[in-house]
Amino acid sequence: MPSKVYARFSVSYMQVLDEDGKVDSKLEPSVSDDELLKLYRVMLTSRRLDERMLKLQRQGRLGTLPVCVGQEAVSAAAALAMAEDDWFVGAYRELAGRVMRGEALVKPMMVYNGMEEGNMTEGMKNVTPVAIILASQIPHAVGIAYAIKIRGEKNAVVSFNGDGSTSEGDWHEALNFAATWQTPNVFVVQNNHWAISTPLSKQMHNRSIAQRGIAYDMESIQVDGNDPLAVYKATKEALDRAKKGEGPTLIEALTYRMLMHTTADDPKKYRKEDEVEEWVKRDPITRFRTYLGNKKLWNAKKDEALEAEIKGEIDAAVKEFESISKVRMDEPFDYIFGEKEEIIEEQRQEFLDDLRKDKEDA
Amino acid sequence: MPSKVYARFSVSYMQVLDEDGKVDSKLEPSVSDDELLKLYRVMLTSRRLDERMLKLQRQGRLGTLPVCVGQEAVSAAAALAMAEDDWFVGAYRELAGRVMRGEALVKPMMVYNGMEEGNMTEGMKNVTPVAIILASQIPHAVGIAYAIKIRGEKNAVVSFNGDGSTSEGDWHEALNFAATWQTPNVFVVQNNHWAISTPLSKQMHNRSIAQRGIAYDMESIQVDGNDPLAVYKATKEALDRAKKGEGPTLIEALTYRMLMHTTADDPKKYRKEDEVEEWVKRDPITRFRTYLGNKKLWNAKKDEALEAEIKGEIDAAVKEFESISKVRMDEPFDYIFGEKEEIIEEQRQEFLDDLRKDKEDA
Amino acid sequence: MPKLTMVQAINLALHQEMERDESVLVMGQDVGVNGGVFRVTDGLGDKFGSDRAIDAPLAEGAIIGTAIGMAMNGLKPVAEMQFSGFSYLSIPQLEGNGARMRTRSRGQFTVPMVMRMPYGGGVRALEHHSESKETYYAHTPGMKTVIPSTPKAAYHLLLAAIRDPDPVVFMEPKHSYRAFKEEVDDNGEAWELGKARTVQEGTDLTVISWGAMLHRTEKVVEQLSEDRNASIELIDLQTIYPMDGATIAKSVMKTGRCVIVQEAQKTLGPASEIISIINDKALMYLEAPVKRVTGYDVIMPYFARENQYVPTIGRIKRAIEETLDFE
Amino acid sequence: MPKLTMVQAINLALHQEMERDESVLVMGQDVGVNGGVFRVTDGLGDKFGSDRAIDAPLAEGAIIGTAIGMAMNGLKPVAEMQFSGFSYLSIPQLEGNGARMRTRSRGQFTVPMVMRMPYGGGVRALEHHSESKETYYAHTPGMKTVIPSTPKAAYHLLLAAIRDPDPVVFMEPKHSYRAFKEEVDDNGEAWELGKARTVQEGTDLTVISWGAMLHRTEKVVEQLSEDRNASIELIDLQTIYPMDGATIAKSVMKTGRCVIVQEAQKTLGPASEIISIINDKALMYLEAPVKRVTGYDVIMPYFARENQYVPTIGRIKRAIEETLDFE
Ligand SMILES: Cc1ncc(C[n+]2csc(CCOP(=O)(O)OP(=O)(O)O)c2C)c(N)n1
Ligand SMILES: Cc1ncc(C[n+]2csc(CCOP(=O)(O)OP(=O)(O)O)c2C)c(N)n1
Ligand SMILES: [Mg+2]
Ligand SMILES: [Mg+2]
Repeated sequence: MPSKVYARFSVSYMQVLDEDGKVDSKLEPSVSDDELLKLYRVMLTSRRLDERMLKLQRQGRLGTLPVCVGQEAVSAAAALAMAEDDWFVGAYRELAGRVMRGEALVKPMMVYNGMEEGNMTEGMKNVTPVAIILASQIPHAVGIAYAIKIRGEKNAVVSFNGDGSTSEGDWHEALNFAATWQTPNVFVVQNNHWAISTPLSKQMHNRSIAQRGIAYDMESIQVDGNDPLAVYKATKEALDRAKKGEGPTLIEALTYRMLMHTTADDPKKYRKEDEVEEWVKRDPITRFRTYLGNKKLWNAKKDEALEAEIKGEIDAAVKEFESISKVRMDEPFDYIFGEKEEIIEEQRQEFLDDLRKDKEDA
Repeated sequence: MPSKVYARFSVSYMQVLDEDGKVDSKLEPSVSDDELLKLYRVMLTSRRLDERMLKLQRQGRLGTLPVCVGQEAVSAAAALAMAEDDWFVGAYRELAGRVMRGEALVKPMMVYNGMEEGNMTEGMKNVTPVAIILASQIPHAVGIAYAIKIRGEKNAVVSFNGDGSTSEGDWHEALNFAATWQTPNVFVVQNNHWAISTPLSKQMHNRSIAQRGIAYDMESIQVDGNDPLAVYKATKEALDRAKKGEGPTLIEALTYRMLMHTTADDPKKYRKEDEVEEWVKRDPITRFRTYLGNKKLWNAKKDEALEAEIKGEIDAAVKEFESISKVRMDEPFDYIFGEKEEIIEEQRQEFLDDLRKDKEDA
Repeated sequence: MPKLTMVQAINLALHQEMERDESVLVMGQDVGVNGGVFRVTDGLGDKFGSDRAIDAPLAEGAIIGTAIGMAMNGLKPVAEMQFSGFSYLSIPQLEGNGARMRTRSRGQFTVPMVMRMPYGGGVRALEHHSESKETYYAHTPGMKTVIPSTPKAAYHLLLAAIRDPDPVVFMEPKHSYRAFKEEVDDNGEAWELGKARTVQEGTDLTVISWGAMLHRTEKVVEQLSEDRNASIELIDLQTIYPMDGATIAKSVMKTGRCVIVQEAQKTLGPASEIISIINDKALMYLEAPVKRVTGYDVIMPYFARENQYVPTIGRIKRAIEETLDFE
Repeated sequence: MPKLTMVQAINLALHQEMERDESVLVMGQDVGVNGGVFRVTDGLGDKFGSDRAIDAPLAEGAIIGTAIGMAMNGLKPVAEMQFSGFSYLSIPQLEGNGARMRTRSRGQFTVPMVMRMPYGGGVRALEHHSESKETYYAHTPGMKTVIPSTPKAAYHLLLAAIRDPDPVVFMEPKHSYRAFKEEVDDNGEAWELGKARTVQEGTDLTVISWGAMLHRTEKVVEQLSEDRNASIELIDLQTIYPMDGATIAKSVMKTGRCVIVQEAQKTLGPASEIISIINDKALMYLEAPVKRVTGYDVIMPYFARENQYVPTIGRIKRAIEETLDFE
């Protein structure tokens, strides 16, 4: 089509730590040794907790459960880049990030054992519960950021969603609002290449998700999501800009879901083992261990000790989980409204009567 | 942010006929004289019909009504580029395009007098009724195109929506589906700079709507929407590509709503007269008349004759409109389902009884 | 006490509450500079600035979605849907998040917000501009649905809605926006939500209505009370959910007869729940079937036919008479 | 006659109908290669190709929106929502267009399509995976809402839904997906929509249910018929809208007593409409209030509590006994 170009755009890709753990020193962010070690510990804890929960699920002690294996770097490194009062608005594949924010290890087990109690965020601030309706949490992230902005507060909001979720209207609407309002948002998309059985090629025609930011003239970048340093650096810089009032950023983190979508899923039905193997080589934890080793911060002995420590923590969490006595059954009536409503209390009474009678009959 | 660029994009702008009616002969599309004259006639008819309907509305003979004044070039020229069996999926600001497709002039009056009868499309093929829920018609356009594609048919679909409507999730979802499925769609956005009182600056942060196509790696272009030749050319080329199986196109047509949003709106509340005046200078009809004059296809005498002819047609349509005797009141019961349903017929009977009794009482 | 139209009363409530409480803001399409297409938010932009009278981009889902986020972070947004017919785009956010956040987080995150909007027929508008679908909202647990019928009720109930700790859908009968004025005591007091209002006491028959239908029904009741010397109790439901079953049951136990006038479609409109409550709590007191005067199970026609599809004075009158006469 | 689970019966209906009618296709998230998360669409991709077993991008609104367009242009899409809890994202398209297109265009454009989806509790799933909100759909004029309760019903009713000239919401009780098998006569016959099915005749009391609750209720009815020597009529509603008022009224006029078992929340669930129909057509035959056994007006809890929030065997039994005994 003959005509004149009126605007040019580009999108960049960033990797700091390559697949072999070699760092690009020009890009290397300044992170204290303690923080680096914390990042490693959190990623490993998340991995081991996932593995344990999978076992519990297979034994019938947990319900359907999504795991984060292979994607730990994204949410953990993003969370490391955040201040304590920055909001963390996740979906369901950010176990590592939640652990970084201080989530007790027993909580996810409670959630996946069908208990809302697991959504309690004692000890953490500004971390929202697991969100199941895809992309529906992204408008919340923008509203939260709007409140920050008009009150002139100094924190920001980091939200997470998957590649498939960028097809939802909620996602588009939210990014447009954020760009228009110039809210302090960082939108992290975990592009793990699959939405259950749907590969990117059936999800979208565009070659990257980062370029979707162009639709909103939003600062956007694609990073190696299995590279914790790249994720950290991109998130940190985005947060700095957000807090300076320079508006939102879209970060596409390229990663991979190494296991099943949830425990109800069988990836053999739709994807080749080869593809998975390629990505196993890019494992974020292995890579980061090499990096720490190169920095002389880590060695096999320390690793052994850490594994043992983590195992101890998880054992304790499982024990706590298993010690939880029965739930109070009428609790849903407590939280339906902030004030007591007659119609609800009437139904609660009927519920309790029936519960008692059902028990008597049984 | 230091990193490497992995993709570059650009968006182009096209104008063929400038504000003074001078044509860029390198870009001038080949359109027969008859077609050029038809285009002029249709735009003028639409303008005069709008003016007449506004009068009728002010006299209380029509209800709330959106007008197309100033935007005629977009839908009329796009419709001229279409084949007779291409689908025309409009919103409510495409009067000129509808007239191009053969809509009887009495129909819009019927619609804006609250009669579904006005949505009947006798004499036209594949033209969908006015769509009020913004952007909700765009997914339909994609579904219609999908059917064309899998049946291997040779037509395509042109849809229309406004700038504000691109904020809706439906719009984003539809464009993504079209790109992913590579359906024969042409998405025309009439960017008239306002959504009721909301200017572009409060609607979006991006400097153009055409760049939203980059989000889907979709062929996209911005055109002068008050330039019928640019709209024609862009639509024609997009349709050709669509029909060859080369996928969808996004066309942003820059235009302006010269009058009120609808008759219920008072633009003085939110916009300056200056701005309007700037755009009056860019009137598509004046500009096209100059072009036709330069081509020796038009002169003042012909114009006078045409105005008289159009007035005659509109007078006849108004007369027809005014002759319409009362509507059959229970018609909604006819069209709720394709088969007779007991519950509906029961309610129809009650309705008719009540109607009779109400009349007796009155 | 000023005499106000409903539009003015709502506008007053918004002004006062935004003055009183810094966390309250209004948002929606054209609510700022333009003051809303019905001028309900007139003057708020000038007074409170564009941060608190937000002209939002055109997306109902995100208006409600971001409002939920604002509410989670300490604000109290009052979001306008331009017409209720477009509010269904917000159902996913309301049902999926707004109404669930308290339960999901066990009270840690709450969503004190209002979605307000004009609804109902009778203003000669385009398609989708004449809807009465309060059922969608009333059937969604975790939020409240309120419909005022007069300027005064609109004022006090909107204050209550804004102060409520949970999402409230506030549906304004646009047919009554400017139809009549009423003295409004602008004392800043909130009425209690979840309570029906007994407009007039009576012993022979109970009539229940809400929204624009209330005004119309009231006239019929007045006339019939006189013409037939009947003692009719008229109840303005006011809150669709949580529904005031106690008031309904008490009245019907007294009168034994009941007529419900509802603008919404027949099947699964609020009248169906009212009848069910009567069945649950007062069936054995009924001396006649409950009569419902409702819209029909069809698409609300464009305005050439619309008026006959909203309960007419005649239908209401006949229903009351038949129910009074039922033996 | 093969003995099939409900999943198999639905799969069979889809296979046969896609074979018979070229314009039928299935679409949705993971319905093609993966055969659907419940394997309901298994094998359709292999047999009919990816053009007719479409793995759609992840957007419920556009799945239904494009399905409407396909239907307007001659196809008959059967669109799957992965869980009914996500189907609310499609309400704007269904309410705003799918259900209205025939009226809007006076029959020129029609939307013969099906939205099918698993609904209801009892499979230990995550939040939003256990919903029963048929009211949203049944309250929307211009479309039909169908809920089969057995494999056989699912087979014949799905064929009817696909052949119906209007949008049909087809809600599959996922708790019954594999719970039991039934002989299914795979004769390609469609049952009529809008008709309730009398599972068992009786004269003492009418029990009405649908979906997953039917099976559970049937067991209670069997037991009580025997234990108490009661003659109980059991009705499977099958179509929520248009509701079969004639069958309901006829039965209650005969028995004078009625219990409704519904999984959905209490307020404005289908039971409310059933009670209203009884009020309209059979009130004077009632010997006891109609009893409804329903879910509660709360957010369906996660699965640690879920089972007690779906009508239990005990509740159903007690409701029937109390209603039988009411004097
Ligand atoms: C609105 C909505 N639709 C469908 C689902 C069912 N579902 C759960 S996860 C999933 C795939 C999500 O893919 P993606 O966004 O890429 O995230 P990932 O699971 O890969 O992390 C689907 C379809 C849902 N939870 N919400
Ligand atoms: C979903 C929806 N929301 C709100 C409205 C009310 N409304 C009608 S037109 C309009 C502005 C549309 O702006 P734009 O898309 O730019 O089209 P234009 O009217 O300028 O042609 C609004 C908000 C509507 N019709 N549909
Ligand atoms: Mg993914
Ligand atoms: Mg516009």
